[in-house]
Amino acid sequence: DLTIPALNYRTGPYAPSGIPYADGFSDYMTLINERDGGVGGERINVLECETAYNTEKGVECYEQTKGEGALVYIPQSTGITYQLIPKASADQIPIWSVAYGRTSAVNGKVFEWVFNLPVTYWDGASVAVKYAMEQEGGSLEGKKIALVYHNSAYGKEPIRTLEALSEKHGFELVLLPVDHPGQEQKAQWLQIRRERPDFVFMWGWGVMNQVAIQEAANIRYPMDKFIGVWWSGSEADVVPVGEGADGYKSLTFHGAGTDFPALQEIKTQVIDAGKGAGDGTKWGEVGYNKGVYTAAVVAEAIRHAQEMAGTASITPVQFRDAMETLEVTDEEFEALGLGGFAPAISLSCESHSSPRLAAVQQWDAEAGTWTLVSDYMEPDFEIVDPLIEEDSMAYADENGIELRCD
Amino acid sequence: MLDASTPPQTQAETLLEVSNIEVIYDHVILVLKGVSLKVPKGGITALLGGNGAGKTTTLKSISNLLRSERGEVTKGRITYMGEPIHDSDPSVLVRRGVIQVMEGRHCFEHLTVEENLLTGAYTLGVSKAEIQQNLELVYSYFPRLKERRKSQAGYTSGGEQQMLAIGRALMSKPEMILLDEPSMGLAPQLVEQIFRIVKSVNENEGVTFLLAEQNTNVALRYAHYGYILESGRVVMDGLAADLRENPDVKEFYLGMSDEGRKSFRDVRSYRRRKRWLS
Amino acid sequence: MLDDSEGYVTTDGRKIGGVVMEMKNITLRFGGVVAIKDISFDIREGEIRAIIGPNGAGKSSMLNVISGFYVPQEGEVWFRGAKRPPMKPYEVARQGIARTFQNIALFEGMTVLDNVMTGRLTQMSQNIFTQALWKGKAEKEEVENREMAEKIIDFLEIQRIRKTPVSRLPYGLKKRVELARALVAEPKLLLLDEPMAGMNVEEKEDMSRFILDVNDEFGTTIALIEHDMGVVMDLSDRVVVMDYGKKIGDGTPDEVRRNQDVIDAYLGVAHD
Amino acid sequence: MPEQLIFAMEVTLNGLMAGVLYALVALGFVLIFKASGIFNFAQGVMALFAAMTLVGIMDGQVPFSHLINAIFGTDLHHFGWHIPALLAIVLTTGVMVGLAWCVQQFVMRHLVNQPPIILFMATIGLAYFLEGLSDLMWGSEIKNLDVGLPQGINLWIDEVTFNIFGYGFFIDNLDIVATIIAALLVVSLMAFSQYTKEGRAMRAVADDHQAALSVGISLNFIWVLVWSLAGFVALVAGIMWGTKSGVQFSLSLIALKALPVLMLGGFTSIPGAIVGGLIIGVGEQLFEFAIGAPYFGGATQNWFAYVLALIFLVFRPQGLFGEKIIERV
Amino acid sequence: MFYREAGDFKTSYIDDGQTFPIRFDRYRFYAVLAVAFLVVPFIVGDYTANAILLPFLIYAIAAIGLNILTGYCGQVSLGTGGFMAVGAYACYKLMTAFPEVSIFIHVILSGGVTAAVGVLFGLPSLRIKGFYLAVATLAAQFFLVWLFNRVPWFYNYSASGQISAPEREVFGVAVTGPHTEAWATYLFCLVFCLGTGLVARNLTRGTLGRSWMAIRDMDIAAEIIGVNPLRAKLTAFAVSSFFVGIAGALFFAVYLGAVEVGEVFGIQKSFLVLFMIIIGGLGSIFGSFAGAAFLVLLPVILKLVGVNLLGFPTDIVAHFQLIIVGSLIILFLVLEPHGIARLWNVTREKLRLWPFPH
Ligand SMILES: Nc1ncnc2c1ncn2[C@@H]1O[C@H](COP(=O)(O)OP(=O)(O)OP(=O)(O)O)[C@@H](O)[C@H]1O
Ligand SMILES: Nc1ncnc2c1ncn2[C@@H]1O[C@H](COP(=O)(O)OP(=O)(O)OP(=O)(O)O)[C@@H](O)[C@H]1O
Ligand SMILES: [Mg+2]
Ligand SMILES: [Mg+2]
Repeated sequence: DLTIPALNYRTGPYAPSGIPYADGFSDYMTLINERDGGVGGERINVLECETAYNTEKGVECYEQTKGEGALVYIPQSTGITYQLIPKASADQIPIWSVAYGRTSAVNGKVFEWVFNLPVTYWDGASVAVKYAMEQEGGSLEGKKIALVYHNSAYGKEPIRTLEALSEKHGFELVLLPVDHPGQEQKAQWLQIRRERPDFVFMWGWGVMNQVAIQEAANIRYPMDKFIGVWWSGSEADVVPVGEGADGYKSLTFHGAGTDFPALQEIKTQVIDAGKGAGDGTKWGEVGYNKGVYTAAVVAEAIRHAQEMAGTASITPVQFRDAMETLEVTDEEFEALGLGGFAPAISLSCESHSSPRLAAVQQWDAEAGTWTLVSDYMEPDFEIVDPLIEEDSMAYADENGIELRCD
Repeated sequence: MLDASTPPQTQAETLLEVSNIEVIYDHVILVLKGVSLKVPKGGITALLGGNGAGKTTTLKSISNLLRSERGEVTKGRITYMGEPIHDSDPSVLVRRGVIQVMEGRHCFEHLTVEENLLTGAYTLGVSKAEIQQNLELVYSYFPRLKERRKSQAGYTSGGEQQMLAIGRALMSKPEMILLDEPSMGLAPQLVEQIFRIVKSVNENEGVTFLLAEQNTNVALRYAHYGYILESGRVVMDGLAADLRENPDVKEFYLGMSDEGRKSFRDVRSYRRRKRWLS
Repeated sequence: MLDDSEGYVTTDGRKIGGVVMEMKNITLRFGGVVAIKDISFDIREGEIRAIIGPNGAGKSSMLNVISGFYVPQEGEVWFRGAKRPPMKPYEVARQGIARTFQNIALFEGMTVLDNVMTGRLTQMSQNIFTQALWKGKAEKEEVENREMAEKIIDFLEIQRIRKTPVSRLPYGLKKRVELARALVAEPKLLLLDEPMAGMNVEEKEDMSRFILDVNDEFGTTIALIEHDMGVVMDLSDRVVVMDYGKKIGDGTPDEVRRNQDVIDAYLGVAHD
Repeated sequence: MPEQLIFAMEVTLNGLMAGVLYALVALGFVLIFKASGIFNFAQGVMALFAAMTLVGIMDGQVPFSHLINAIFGTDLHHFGWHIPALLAIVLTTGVMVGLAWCVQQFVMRHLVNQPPIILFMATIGLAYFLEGLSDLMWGSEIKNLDVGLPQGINLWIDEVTFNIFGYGFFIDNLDIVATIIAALLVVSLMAFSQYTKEGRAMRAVADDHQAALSVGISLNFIWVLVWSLAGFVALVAGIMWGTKSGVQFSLSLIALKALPVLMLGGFTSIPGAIVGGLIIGVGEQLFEFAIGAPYFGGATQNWFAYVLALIFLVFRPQGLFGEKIIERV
Repeated sequence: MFYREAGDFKTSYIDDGQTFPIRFDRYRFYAVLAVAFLVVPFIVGDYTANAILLPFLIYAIAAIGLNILTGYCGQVSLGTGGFMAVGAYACYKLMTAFPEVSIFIHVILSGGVTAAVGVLFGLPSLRIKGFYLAVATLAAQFFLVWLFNRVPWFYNYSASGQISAPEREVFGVAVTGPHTEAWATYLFCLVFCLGTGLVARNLTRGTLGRSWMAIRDMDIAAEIIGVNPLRAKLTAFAVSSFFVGIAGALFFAVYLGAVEVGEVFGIQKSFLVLFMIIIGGLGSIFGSFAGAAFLVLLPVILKLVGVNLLGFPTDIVAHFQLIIVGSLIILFLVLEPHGIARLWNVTREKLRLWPFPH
């Protein structure tokens, strides 16, 4: 057996986001086990550990599961990621933060054990601006963009990038922090109503998302100018708002909907067979698909590691090595039954993130579906990469880390 | 002076009987070690005894307020009108006519005097008019309360609070009042006044009183029958008039020596043994 | 003889000194209620001074004024020959004025010994750091003060309950513990608010003996409020009588008990 | 009229409305505190529980389905019916009364006459319990609550103000409904506590448990009564907030918004809850508008409410309308 | 049988005032110490240290701190999380500004900084009492968290807004940073825990402790008999915040290693520590330990039993965990309202009387 701890949060304030993901991840692994008998003959043992999105419980989960041969940690929370980076590095277990966590971990020269793929917050901010620019016909000169953000380290992530971009493209940036938990946002939205920004970006989390979308609907802000990050763009955020949420957009790094053979297989072979992790109602939701995406990439990495190591029962170190040379092409995605589900991945020792592409999806309230309304777009590497370099080097200095990959 | 000879102990029917009860606080502190007493209907029965003798505990075990202080009757039985009552809720007891006026007054500080009185009528399922009538009756016994009816009870003086507590109990049209230390902290004139009121309530309304008192002197003047409690045991009982003549009671509870009242200045640190402790 | 400012000797041979505390024209109001109306009186060194009056007369309020807990709207308090500036209650306590309370104000969460020791707080001087270390100065101070506390505990015959939490004590013993807490501060002036309320004769006798002994042995000046006329008449040297905030009598017990105003307002019947 | 002033007026109005929503939560606290001297830490969770139950009933969810499925391997989720909002509200009120009875039966009656801190602690236990129970019963997914309350900008006000100021004010319909309901609740609760015998008994119990017992007030009954009332108020608050932000765990955190309101208004005063709510609502919005956002980088609401309450308290330690603390020795 | 006072005579007041007046208790205490210092470090593993022992020791320090303020001095505080954050951020700033100074000193200094902040927020306690005082401390809680989030200086302008502890050593052994050994971090925290425990005990059994308790039990009377309320309350705030600050520093530097203020030191933390002292027993040092152990251990045990033994889904176990913890709190209260410490005392009293029932 190969053990993958799943630090899930099915309870607590963020459970609505945590449950679909957890279901998706487990169900995909169940599919692999049931259909293929695991990867390379080794069944995947998903070791669920409930964190309730709480850092201390995350640490406890880590300590509890690491002795069981954990191949990789997917911390499911930026806070827990930060706890685990030093610990897991010392224990030589790779960490994969799936588009959250420490952005500068992209720099594999510094962060030997940490991966942040497929895309980072800074990439996201840049893609959002790019998309806005496209909408405005190529220029943002003199435009106004408001950022509504969760007043925490996570919410503040895009600010630096956006500031750099506002300088470059000549738009005005209005910052509107919302304190946790964010149930009351009158002040922020009245301000948006007064200032009439051309776009509103949102880095929100938990209940803050619904309230923001609700308030936006209330003040009749044009929803198609309102773009959330991938953590502000799932069914849990828009469904409670109902009709008003129609047209709301968010970034995403994987496909939406259920039109993928693998998802259909999950439906028939796992959920309908009564082997699903949840009640099946989350199937095909954004969070669920995120779980499927993560699981698929992990499974691919395992397969790759097995090939490299020549043995089926691989170690965390071998897994790390495989991650650093991982290639998942479009064809391979196709073969997995996930054709067009996500852009191809190609990692290297230096770059612990790939493909660093994000698309925009839009909510159709009536149909109750998300649809991609843009291609996968690249961020403005000119802006983002220096920031990553700067931050990761500072970390290397602080912790006396020697650069690798040379 | 008043003399308490009328309803003699033997003839009147027994309203309340406590037989051989034991009370334990906090599961460990044994306070009452077998107390028995009888309260005749229509009389004033006094429960006397020093500090910590267990008077309050006895009253509370009757009114069932013990449980809220983590106390427990572990032995013996208590019957009211012939029926056991140790399982009844205090509110049931009040409905049945047994109400306690607690030591230390316990008025509702933030309610006005009149509201305090009205809470006394809580258990009565009667009309507004009747309650009003009741209120007037109480005011007729305690005119002082009428004057202060609108002030917050927390700001009234000690005497007023004591009157209020008794008045509140009267509002429930009780059969029997358990009165705990009504004289504590009151000026002598007020003590007499309150006891006179107790007496007249007893006579006019036929309310039975079981009263715990330190002030043996007054208590024995107004009561018909008395029990003396010490360290959780009844050490002596008898007609009030007899008790007042008992030499031990005289010496230890009334502060009289053979030569009459002795001065507090002359007390020195000798101590005679109480005869019943021998 | 009351005019003798140098003091005098009582019939039973105790020496009464000059005036230690003088209340001048005190008026205290609570909103609309006038609790004390223009009252003046003095307390002499070494005497036992009683304050009596009906309930709500303002006696406790007067003690509270002396303790500095209530600040009178008008009037002055003179202590040991000097006018007392506005002071916090704890500063008053540090001047050597200790007291007990009408509704027992013991620290219910502490043992008898700890309660008594709090009375010594005015004498304690160790800072937080020496206390944190304990060994050395703090311990020495603790032990010294413990000795004083034990002395008073012995004196009041409450040795057996030293380690008992006060919440478990019966009323009478609580009163005694409260007295111990006041005495252990070695006060110059001791204020007792109804020390014998809720006690039977035997206990009152005990308490009287303690009060007299304190007065005798330590020479402590005592002001006490009491409703038991027997006690007041027997113990006190002079008596102030208050009624609804006004002073209606002041003098020796004998004078007071013959005062018709006092009889009407308070005693009800001539007390003999 | 200068633009800033008009904006400030709009912010103030919205602040008032937000304040009413806070007050709705604070009201539940006040009721229980007034009647029993208990600081009910579980009030927020009660609102969550009420809202979850309401949604569950409306959607015909099978309670404890998760647990049942896990144990018996069944696949139960919905009864397949849909219950109209009004009926569901009545049923949920019934559930809240049942909860009140349980609280009384299993918690409060064993703790008569204990100091406030201990009762407070019991409500902490209750909060944990209810949180676990509501999740176990109805699942921790987010749920949509729609009982048909209007939501979104009030066009009439928008138009009227636009005609006057040249700038249409934004007032949320939901807030207007909340204000009306809160006013009704407060008036009826005040009348209840002041003029009925049960109301008087409630206040008596708050002052002195033992004395209340001694005059024959049944603490058990009073407690069931106030907890039911508080449960009902929690339901109302749950409906309002749930409509706004969906029903899920975070709903219980609204209690934190109610605390400063409570302290400012006084723990014991029903009108205090409303006035406190209004002051906090307006204060924090205006502060954020005029000072917080421009000078402090925003998101000042959370602490500002508390600091405002603190400033008031320094001058009136019992809160604006709280009962005077009787200090005598 | 062995549990007797009789025959254990005290011949001096010093003996009588010691921490464990009963000989049996004293020996047991020494035994526990010996095990904690001489046995546990050799057998402790990563899981026990990082998931159980460290949080237990650190929470115990915080609980002692809060217990001094709330349990001994009667001032309800809901600002513990905020004050822990002060300790953590002070420690971070000190560690990065003066890397050559020993971490030991940094932790103590962090306590000092927190004490100063605590005194500042304690000032309103002179006028505001009871639950109303909670507002002052809540204001501290929210304001401090906001401040640390807002002002980049506190997190050294790092892009992530998080603070991470650099590696520091004591006697050449790393106690912070990634390369720590379980036993080293454990011992480091244990030393602080023991130190704070002893200091707390010394302070509470002496003059200061009595003035705190006097204020707690009846503040007016205390003032009238000579307790300076200003001094008593502010020292309580200072001492309490000192301990809480130390706990915050250790929590950040030794236990978690990286911290984001809103997530780790939010209001939930304040409540958690408050629950610990209430469940353990207000006004009891032992209670602080008991409460910390209870709330750290119980969820872990429930989880192990539910998930690993019974094989229930994790979310159902998590829900049950809440239900069980809640029910246990209530059950404890009904059985013994004054916390675990009192429960322990009653048992002890019964033992002392044993075999007689009274
Ligand atoms: N709640 C309690 N817990 C423990 N012990 C108690 C409690 N209440 C009373 N006691 C103890 O029970 C004994 C009897 O107390 P009780 O109050 O009945 O005496 P009492 O005769 O009324 O005295 P007093 O005249 O002082 O009121 C006392 O020793 C007291 O310490
Ligand atoms: N803090 C206060 N606020 C308002 N009124 C007060 C306060 N303290 C005392 N009073 C009022 O002042 C008057 C005098 O009260 P005080 O307690 O001094 O009477 P007392 O003579 O001690 O009576 P008793 O013999 O009953 O103790 C009373 O009417 C009382 O209600
Ligand atoms: Mg009694
Ligand atoms: Mg008085």
